Amino acid sequence: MSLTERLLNIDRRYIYLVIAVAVLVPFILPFHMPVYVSQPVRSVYDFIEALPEGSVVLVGFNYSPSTMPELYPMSLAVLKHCCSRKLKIIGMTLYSSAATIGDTALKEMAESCSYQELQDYVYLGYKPNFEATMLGIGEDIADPFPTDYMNRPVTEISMMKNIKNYRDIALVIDLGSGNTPEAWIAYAGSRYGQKIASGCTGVMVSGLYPYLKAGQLVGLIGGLKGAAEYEKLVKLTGKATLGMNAQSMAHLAIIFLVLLGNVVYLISRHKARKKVKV
Amino acid sequence: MFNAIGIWVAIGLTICVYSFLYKDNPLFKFAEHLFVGISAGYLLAIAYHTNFLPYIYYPLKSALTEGKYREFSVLIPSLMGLMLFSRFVPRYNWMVRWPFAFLMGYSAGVKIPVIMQADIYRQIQGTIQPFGDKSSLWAITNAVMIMLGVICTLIYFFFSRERKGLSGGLSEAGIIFLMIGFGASFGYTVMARISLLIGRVDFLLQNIPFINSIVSNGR
Amino acid sequence: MNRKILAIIILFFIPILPIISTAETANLRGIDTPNDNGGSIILEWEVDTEFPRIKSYRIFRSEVTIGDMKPIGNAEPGVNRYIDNKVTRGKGYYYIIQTIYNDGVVANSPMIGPVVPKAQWFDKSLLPTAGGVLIISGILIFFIYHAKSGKKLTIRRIPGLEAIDEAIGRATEMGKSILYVSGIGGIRSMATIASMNILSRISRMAAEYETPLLVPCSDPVVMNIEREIIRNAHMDAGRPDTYRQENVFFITEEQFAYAAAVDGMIIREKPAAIFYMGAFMAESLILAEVGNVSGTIQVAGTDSITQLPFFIASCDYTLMGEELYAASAYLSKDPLLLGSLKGQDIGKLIVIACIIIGVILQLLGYQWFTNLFR
Amino acid sequence: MKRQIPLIISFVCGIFMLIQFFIPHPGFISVYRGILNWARIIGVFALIIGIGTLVRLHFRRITRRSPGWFYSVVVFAGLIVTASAGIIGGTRGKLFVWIFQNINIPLDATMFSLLAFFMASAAYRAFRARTLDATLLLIAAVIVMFGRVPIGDFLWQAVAPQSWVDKVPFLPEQVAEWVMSGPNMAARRGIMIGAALGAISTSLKIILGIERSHFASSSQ
Repeated sequence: MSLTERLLNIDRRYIYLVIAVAVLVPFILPFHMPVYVSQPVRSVYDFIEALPEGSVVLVGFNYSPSTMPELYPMSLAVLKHCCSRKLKIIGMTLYSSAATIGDTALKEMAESCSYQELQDYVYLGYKPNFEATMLGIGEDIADPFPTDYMNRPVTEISMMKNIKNYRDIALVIDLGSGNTPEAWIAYAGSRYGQKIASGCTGVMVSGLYPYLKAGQLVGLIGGLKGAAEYEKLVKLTGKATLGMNAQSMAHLAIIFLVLLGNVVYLISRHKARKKVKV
Repeated sequence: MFNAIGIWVAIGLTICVYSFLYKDNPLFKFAEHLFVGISAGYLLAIAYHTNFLPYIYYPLKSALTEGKYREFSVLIPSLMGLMLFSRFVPRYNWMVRWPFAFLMGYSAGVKIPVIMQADIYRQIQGTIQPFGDKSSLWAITNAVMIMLGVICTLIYFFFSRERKGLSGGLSEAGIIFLMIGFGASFGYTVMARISLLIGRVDFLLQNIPFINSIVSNGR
Repeated sequence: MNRKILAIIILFFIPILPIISTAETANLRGIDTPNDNGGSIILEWEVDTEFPRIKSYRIFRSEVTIGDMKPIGNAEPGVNRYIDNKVTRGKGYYYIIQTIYNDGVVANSPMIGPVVPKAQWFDKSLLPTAGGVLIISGILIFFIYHAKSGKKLTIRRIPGLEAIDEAIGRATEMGKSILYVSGIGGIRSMATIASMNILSRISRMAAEYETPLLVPCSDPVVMNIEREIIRNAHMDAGRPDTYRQENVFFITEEQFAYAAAVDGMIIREKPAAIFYMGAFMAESLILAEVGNVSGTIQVAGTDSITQLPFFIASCDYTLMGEELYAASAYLSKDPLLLGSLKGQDIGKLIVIACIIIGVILQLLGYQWFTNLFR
Repeated sequence: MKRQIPLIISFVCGIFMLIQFFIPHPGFISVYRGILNWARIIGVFALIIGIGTLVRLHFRRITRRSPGWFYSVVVFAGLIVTASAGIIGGTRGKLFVWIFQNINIPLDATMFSLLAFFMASAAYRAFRARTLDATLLLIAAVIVMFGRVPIGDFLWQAVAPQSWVDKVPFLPEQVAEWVMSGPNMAARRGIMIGAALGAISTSLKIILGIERSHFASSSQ
């Protein structure tokens, strides 16, 4: 068997090994690389930075546990920014599997910047049906959320006294792994003129650009890289920044694999043609 | 103690799933089915606390004990909800159509104007708007390119005419834009999947004794 | 008669006319917010030219003319607008704005009012959207009924369909089987419905050529429908005896287990052609990669945009997005599908026309057309 | 009757929701809020239906002792333990959170991270520049993969001539951003407009009762 043939039919487990090594090595031998902050991420930061103290932001934790490595560091960075700006935070989720994630993230934030539940932040928990929930907040937030996560009536929570609907909410930040950003844009954005920022998984980024460029999103934080950029802006060395080395190496490895695959393919095709000529 | 066991369980299950990379095996199947069961149970518990209690149980309770008779209205949608279960009873399964008709009709109606606005109008506006900025050649070139890209893509998905002449050429150009778009999406998908792997590797390295000492020294 | 109609029309429009009550005194004005449900009042005032001296504004409100003024909010210096959205529709409100200067001096504006928030019956700012909905719906309904009434509508041939015929032909030549994967969507997904139409064509050809067709399913309901389709195809081809029910089988609903099982089939059975038609998620690449390596002809079609790159890179032909629906309409000749496809095409033409007109007007410096599409 | 009433329900709800978008009057809004609440309550039952289907499937497997029935027992064990922990102990209950943190998260996240490996293998074996289309796709992918991680800029600054680096220190990142917001955005916008027209047409067909495939599953 010639080298090209062997390379063409290589056992896929060797390729798995290449990726494992590319991801592992940077953890053991860390190095530092500067992170460049892209405009869509900066826009989110600037928008939050410009909000007056005490403004209300609604944070949607709309991701399943599977995408936590991308979106959890992002959630922490965004929450940290909100509490450093002394904003009031309403947390909620439209994904049943994220109910506990939102709770954990808010608690982690509250500990680090001494926020009090029910005074500085509220966690409303999970509601099914995107449309009905998003449209319901436009009329009265107590319609979709009569109670908070711990079943306390929303009307009796001190922070919620002056918050009725989107008019009282300065920004909706969707941290999502599915089609929640599109839904916010349609049901809260077009219908009620709500400002929306999106933090999303890498898979979703390219599909959200039309909304970003048409001004329907104030900004976009995409994937682990976006999270790392946000961490840089809020001066936090979190999981995303630490992950960037491994991310870089793995991308290089994949680019290398694509190139190698194509070179081998071209050589074998060239050989096959030669054989035909003979 | 409770937490220490938890971490070992998590490590064990992570390894069970990764064993699939070698080949499909009972450990992976066990982990997979455990996941299915746990997530269904999780969903049930969350639905009970955040939906069943506030929307059905509390209103009914206040209707019965405090005499708030208006709250009895939750019985109508609840009944419609129960009709969904008729799916399991062949004789009455036509009943499932009522709640479906309600949900489908309502979401179809809600969708039309918002999609019109968010996905058509604002996108048209977003394509035209950049032509107002005539300050630099680069800006205007980009605006022209984006306009052509949108139009060519639309023409690519045009089905009532044969692809000939001008429309054929434009739809060919449409393919170029589509392929670059899909490539970009592919690049980002790679990023996303790798990030997930990084998250798991980070978890393993930090929590397996021995190894975590090497890694934390490295940091 | 006509007068009556006119009267009704006038009556209908009276509530829509924006009711503006301006107080001429000082610079403060109170306006009922247009196009809303009567839940807010907009206050506007002129920014003092000496605003660097101003510390802030305080807004006071009362429901009676004299006394009982209560503070309801503040505004930053330099701001000239405050929206009071804690009002009850139909009630009258009186306002005073207090200017607080840096040196501690406080000045009250004259009182304005009553400002009465009203609800409107039609949100006029949405007029262009309403027009768009009417036009597009009208076109779609016209073509759907046009097609239903039996008028012939043609759509162009979809290149992917030739690839399908070719793949089936090659499988027959080689005497090998065909694998059809309809994705992991339920029967309510548009892509799965389209997939069923394509399956009926493929199974018909396979039945005629007596090529075995394997269909592993991940949804029990879809499986039943697929069995029905394939049995009918064998009947139509006049070969009911060659129908094998066991070739259409349920594997599992779990994504990765399903993908692993289908991969196993591809390696063991070595089908000559594989079709992936329907809704796909992350399993797409696990399937298509193995198919590609085993050298099979692969044709894919899906509306799951994020999965398209994997199919495009690893399959011989891919129906992208709407092409899947078009292929299904083309094959089934269903007037409903053809009619709505035609209607959507006209919609696209209108969009293209709007873009071109908009760009020309924008270049000429007219902004109003662009603003229609808010 | 069985056929007509659902069609009437769809039609009335659909038309009402369509026109209420344009009407801010409170009378309409209170009906609209009522409909939203109803939809939410039905949604609660719809959630349970999903679980019902799952239970039925695995129950059958166990009673019939079909191959792999033991795994169905695992499904049941997981379901019962988690659900009772959550219902009795509450959503902040110790056991419930423990199960979520230590079983649910690792399983879900690891399952998905398998894709990183599959992706790498596919990148090597399946992503070939066989056609012009595939080539364009690959080039765009490589640009984005290279430009959207710090190492892209890092290598550029290390390798490129200093005068170029001074001019554009973050070239790879900027090229990637251009691909995203230029050609990628244009294509996505075109797809989006087409899909929106398709969604409007499907919605209209549902309201008018022409599209009935969503009823099909019930008659099976």
